Amino acid sequence: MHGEPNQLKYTDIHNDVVRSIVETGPNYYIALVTAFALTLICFFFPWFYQLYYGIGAAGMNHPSVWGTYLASFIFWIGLSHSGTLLSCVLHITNSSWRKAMYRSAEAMTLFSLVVAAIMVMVHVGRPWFIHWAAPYPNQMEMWPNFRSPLLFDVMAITTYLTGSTIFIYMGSIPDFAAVRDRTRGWRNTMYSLMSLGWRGTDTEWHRLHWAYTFLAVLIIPLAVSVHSIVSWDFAMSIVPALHQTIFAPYFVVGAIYSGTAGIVTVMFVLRKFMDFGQYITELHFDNLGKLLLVLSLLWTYINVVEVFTGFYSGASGETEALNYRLFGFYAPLYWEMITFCAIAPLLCAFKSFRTSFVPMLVLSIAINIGMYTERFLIVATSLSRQYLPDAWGLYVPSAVEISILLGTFALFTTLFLLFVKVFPSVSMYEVKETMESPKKSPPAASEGSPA
Amino acid sequence: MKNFVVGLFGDPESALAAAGSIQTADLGTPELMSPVPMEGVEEVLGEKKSVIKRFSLFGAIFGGISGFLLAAITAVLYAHPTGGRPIITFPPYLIITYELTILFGIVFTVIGFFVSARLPNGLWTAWWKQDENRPYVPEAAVNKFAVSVTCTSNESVQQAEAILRTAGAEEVRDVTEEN
Amino acid sequence: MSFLDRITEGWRKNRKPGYYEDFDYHWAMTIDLDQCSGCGACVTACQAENNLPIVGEDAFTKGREIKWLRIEHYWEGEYPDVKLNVIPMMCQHCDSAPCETVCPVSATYHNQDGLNTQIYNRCIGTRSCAVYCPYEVRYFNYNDHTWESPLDQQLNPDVSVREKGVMEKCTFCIQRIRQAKDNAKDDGRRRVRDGEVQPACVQTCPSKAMVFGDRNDPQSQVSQSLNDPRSYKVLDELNTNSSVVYLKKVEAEG
Amino acid sequence: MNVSIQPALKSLQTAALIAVVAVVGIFVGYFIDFLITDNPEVSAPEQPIAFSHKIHAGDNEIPCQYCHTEARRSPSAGVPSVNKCMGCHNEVATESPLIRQVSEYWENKEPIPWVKVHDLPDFVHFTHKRHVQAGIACQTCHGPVETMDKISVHSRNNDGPTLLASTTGEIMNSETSAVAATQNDHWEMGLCLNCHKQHDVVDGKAVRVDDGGFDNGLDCWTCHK
Repeated sequence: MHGEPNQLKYTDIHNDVVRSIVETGPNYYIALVTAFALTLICFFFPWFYQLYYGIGAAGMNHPSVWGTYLASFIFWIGLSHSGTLLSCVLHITNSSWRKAMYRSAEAMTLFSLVVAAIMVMVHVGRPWFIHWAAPYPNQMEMWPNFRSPLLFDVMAITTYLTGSTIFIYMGSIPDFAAVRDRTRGWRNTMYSLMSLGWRGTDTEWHRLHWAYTFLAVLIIPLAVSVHSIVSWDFAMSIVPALHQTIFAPYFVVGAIYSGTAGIVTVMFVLRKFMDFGQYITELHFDNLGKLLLVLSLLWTYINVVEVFTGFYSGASGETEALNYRLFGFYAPLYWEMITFCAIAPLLCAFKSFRTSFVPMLVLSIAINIGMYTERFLIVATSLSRQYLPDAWGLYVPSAVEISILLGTFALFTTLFLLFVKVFPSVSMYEVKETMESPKKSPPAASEGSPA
Repeated sequence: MKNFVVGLFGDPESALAAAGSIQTADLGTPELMSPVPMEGVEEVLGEKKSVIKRFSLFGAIFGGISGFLLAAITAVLYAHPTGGRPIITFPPYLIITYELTILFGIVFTVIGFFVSARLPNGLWTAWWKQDENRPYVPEAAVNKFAVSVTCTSNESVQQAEAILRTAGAEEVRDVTEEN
Repeated sequence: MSFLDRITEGWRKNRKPGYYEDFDYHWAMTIDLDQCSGCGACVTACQAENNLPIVGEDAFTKGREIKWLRIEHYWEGEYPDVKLNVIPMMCQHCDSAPCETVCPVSATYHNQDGLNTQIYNRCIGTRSCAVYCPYEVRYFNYNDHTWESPLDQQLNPDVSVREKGVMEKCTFCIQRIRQAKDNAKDDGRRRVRDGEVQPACVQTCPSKAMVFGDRNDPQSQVSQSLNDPRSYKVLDELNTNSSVVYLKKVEAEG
Repeated sequence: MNVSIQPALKSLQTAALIAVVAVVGIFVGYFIDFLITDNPEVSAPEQPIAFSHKIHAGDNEIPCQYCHTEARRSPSAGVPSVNKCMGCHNEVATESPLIRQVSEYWENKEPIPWVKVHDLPDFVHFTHKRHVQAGIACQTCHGPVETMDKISVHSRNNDGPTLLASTTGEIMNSETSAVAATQNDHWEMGLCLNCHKQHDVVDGKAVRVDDGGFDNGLDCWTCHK
């Protein structure tokens, strides 16, 4: 195997991680500047134009009032799912292979959520009044409508963002402390503050363990609820093909699916560019591949069920919506989605595929393209075919929308690039835990207990 | 006068053993510092209990109640009938309840963690134990396992040093003097 | 009344679904499709009354025209044996409106007269109400609209001009209802008389296909029209309890 | 060695101080704006003729509706015509330079281009008729106009954030001429709402009640359009 973790020493990890934070090559700066410039050009400038001109800058029209902005919102929320959720599940089930990758997975969660929250701002018509959706006392004596599925979303995403932030921060405190002693200048100040004076005493470890476990237990049902609630934005409507009971599990599975694929991508990048080859190994790709396979089968199953129930119901609206999705204007996208998300992941059945890095990267990207398509189709096909044929329409994204979609990826990359220089992107103490603890060195090893 | 005698060990077993003997020698409960959570601490130094679960429970209950009340009371304050539904509707308000249960559960868990672990370090000492210095060895964050003994007299300092050395400490330090 | 009684009373009141039914009016409309010729006079009247913008060629081709009331056209048969069915479609003012529940900021809600109302300047533009509406009668302002002089002089002062990013829809000409109530108060009357208030479309309809009135009053013209055996509601199976009732077109067999 | 975070905090002292001062400054400024200063945003436009309400309504006790005749029968209170002015000023103070300006307009058969002070945004529907007929004094909303040489109004961006709606909700009866409660109030939704919540209409008059209801104009469409 490539890089035996057991041969590593505690100090090696320490050095590697500190190096990843402190030593910054020109490539990093080039990447950061490029990502930031792309964020500005592709994301913020079109958005400002849209703020000035109105939502009309996007391609939405009368029946299709929702478009790629909402699809991006679901996509990013979905991508956020596996990070913290997976990390919590694996923490509770004591899966040691989680430990090398969970920090960056959680960061993915956090930044995806941030991007998703920004997408809400991009989506709404008057973002300058978005605070009206938050409950706060005001002179109008108006409160948000807590009966609205959209407000469930507001509450759920706020909670999830808070929870994920706290979770990733809590897990990093010992690592901040470890990095603190190795840095100087402004970094030392920053890490001193962020580590809160952590010393690594037995009491602190004990408290951290319990707090962390409680957080994990709280966050698992939260994460499930978040994407269920996102699905209810659609399922609570009476639009054919959206008003489905299966939507909540469908969205949750889809979210974990695309999120897991996202983790594979991020793992690959970290491994390649941060020299973490010793920590992120074939073992991780193997396990993630298995997970992808299971999730793809689940996802396919739910898709089949959706199509089957729609077909079997024979209701005119359902049949029409189904026909349109499978054979209508957007049909190529549908079959592309099926290819990428249902058929391609079957390759993960082979171990040789799972343990090779580049094919896994390609597959993970393909899955996420497919999953984005899924979200787009949910919005586009359902809205353009509703009950009254006279109000049927067609929705094609405009240049502004496509630019903003690309810009979200640049935004995410920018945030992630900043993250790897601030947070130890591999959890040091947990990787150390997975290794064999040092044995007594031969010369000092005389007696175990004092006479 | 307060002195901290800290012994550095290369492996967790000897550190634990040393801690055990410090305790049996009536030098108070030593503090262990390690780069990873150590297993078997509770067997040696006695069981640890934390108040975090009470914080979590309180937070969850508080959040749940306040979540439902937030939704119900604000709806009644300025009633806007929607969709032929009652003003106080259970299914949607239970979702709000659920979310706020978790939100406050999380927030209070963190508060509980800070309280019980006495972090952030520095603020706590400033509040209620002005003179307390907490010993720290940077190596304990990397690859060493440290046992810190709080001593109040020179006698106990020597005794602790002796115990630590016999237990196989690679180095024994008096941390207060350094400070 | 003791404190506890007040609490229970308030609880009951807030748990009774749709308590707006207790209020004075329950506005409704019937449209006789037998009399409707699909001329579109109502569409124009609505446009003039409610400050609807002319969106322009560009926005029109993108499918963004704003017509609170539209005539839906359904063609039957193959050329030359074709038949045109028309149905005027506007906000149905559903009593169980799906659009109302979804608004996160209560910009749309059910008012005391049984109207589904929209407060334009509360709207933040999530557009979810338009998705939830099965009748597709909610229209979104994709950008700001302007009226060139002297067209701006004909804007109705009782209806606000909507800015970009807000949703709008048919209001049953609520400004006229308000005016009628105001006049009734001046006359010392408690209620508005039947026929006293007419939305612009009803007023304009040349074939008198549309009838508007208070459903709570069993003597009103609209109540009697509602009892017509030809009456039906569009998409009634969705349980929206709409307030607009159509009277079916009667055709000869074959 | 100590791992307290205080040294780190100390090294950030300047930055922390600036941040704290800025935050505190914003809040304090905000509150001063609301609580201490009398009129945060006074809008008192220049009129073509320096008309004094103090002389007319205050010193000479001319009732408001003598000139604003439309208030009791139409949504808008109305501005008196030049005819109304000349009705008195044919006889009264004809030599004053200000009145000469009025008579100039009169002779040229031109209306005086008064500037509207009390204005509401486009989305608000307000009718003077209902309020005047319910016996609500003009000062309830307009403030003590009879003491003002120049009409001013405390206006604020209607969509802006507001910490408190300082409405007392006391309706002034037509008989009392005490200083209006709305001196520091802004024309915002809370002002209207508070009054509507606390009053009911009995026999055409506004009466204060403790338990306001949904039926007394709390419907959004009472005031929005």
